[in-house]
Amino acid sequence: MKVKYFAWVRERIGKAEETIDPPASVRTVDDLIGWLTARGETYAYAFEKPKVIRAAIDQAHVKPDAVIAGAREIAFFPPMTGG
Amino acid sequence: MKVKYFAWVRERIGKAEETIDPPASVRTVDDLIGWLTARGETYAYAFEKPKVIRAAIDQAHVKPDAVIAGAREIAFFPPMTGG
Amino acid sequence: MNAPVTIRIQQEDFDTAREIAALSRGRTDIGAVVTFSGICRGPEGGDEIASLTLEHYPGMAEAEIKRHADEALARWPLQGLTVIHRFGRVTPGQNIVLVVTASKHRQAAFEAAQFLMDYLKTSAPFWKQQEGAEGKGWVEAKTHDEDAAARWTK
Amino acid sequence: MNAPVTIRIQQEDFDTAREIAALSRGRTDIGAVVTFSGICRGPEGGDEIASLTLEHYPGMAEAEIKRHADEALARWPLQGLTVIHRFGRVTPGQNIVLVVTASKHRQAAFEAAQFLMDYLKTSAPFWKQQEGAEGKGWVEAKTHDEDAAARWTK
Repeated sequence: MKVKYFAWVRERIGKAEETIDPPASVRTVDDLIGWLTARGETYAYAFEKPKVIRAAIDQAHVKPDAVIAGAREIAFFPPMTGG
Repeated sequence: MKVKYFAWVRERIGKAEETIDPPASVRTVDDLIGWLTARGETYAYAFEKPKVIRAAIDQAHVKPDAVIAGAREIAFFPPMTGG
Repeated sequence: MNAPVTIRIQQEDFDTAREIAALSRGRTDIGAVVTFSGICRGPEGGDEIASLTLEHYPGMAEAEIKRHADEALARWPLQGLTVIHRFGRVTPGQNIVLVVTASKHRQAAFEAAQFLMDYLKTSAPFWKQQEGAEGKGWVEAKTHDEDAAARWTK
Repeated sequence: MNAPVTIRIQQEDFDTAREIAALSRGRTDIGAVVTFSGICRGPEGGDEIASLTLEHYPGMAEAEIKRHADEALARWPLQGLTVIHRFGRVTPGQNIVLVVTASKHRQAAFEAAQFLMDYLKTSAPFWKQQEGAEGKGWVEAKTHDEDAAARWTK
């Protein structure tokens, strides 16, 4: 599954996207944040305040309890500041 | 005192402006409408529904009970439809 | 604060882009520009409007618009505003009125433009006469325009 | 009803006049056109903003704007709408975003433009990084923007 990062989430992790293969126990967006956080310092820094992080599955906004099964692309980013 | 007429008030009276000299008993805008109405058929037609008529004294909107003493220019017109 | 106000009553058309530029050119304190263009609509559902003729009360028209422009400046933090209202004959598709408001933030620019339009509709001394297949007739004032203007006095 | 929708995410600037013309040219069923231009503001107080860099999520940005454009068309009787959002680096005085709405009547055009702007601010995946004398920093989301967007769900 492809993961994308934007804005300061991208900067903190140090990459814009990557392909990951989390275990089946990682069911929701929240689980995935926890799993990524455990991958290293840069991830822990990016996700240090998980409540601030927004997520999208296949380019649509989702809540933290959204199930990730079947997702092709998951994105993490800070609150939007466009317009 | 100069009186101006606009839109269908002007059309019904058949002139855009005139100079009038009403007696002192004509105190308010309402009185003036009554006085003008008595001047002839075209005026009676223009002012047949006095409640619809709007008035301005010296280019500022006024209510029917506004006193006309000292006015240089009084205007009568239908509700505005600009914009 | 330097908030330029432009008010013009004119027979000729206006250029919206030029008016936006005139208000914002060379400035970096404006974050939001709202424009409203009122356009003469054509025939719909049977009735054929060939044209509108706009009559106005010279002098008072400018004064009324100026009064509401000043009120808008007092109510919202604006960086500038422009109101242009045409008179004379306009045909479907042609411009009638333009309001441009500039502010740091969008809410002020939107609200001030709506406020000015609501008052132009109900308080500026302009009258529309429409001319169509069935002859000429004066456009009647609409209750919903009065209602729209009334919300600003709440 | 024929209501053309134009959505563009682009690096280059846009021309407000051209977009108004594209929406309304040759049509006589439009009575009201509202435009909103969001512009990069310059330094104020002590902080010196030299530029903004806009990052976006390609694909999702278009999809989110399209979703809200469709909602606007469902909620208001619009004759057309245009949304253009730039990405990349913009300097003070330059355009960031444009919304154009066209309708028979002004209220629909005003409300739809406000609705679209409120959602662009809070829901379209764009992020602003500002660069000034003190270095770079990401612009923080504002609670009042969330509040503005929330009013449309009441």
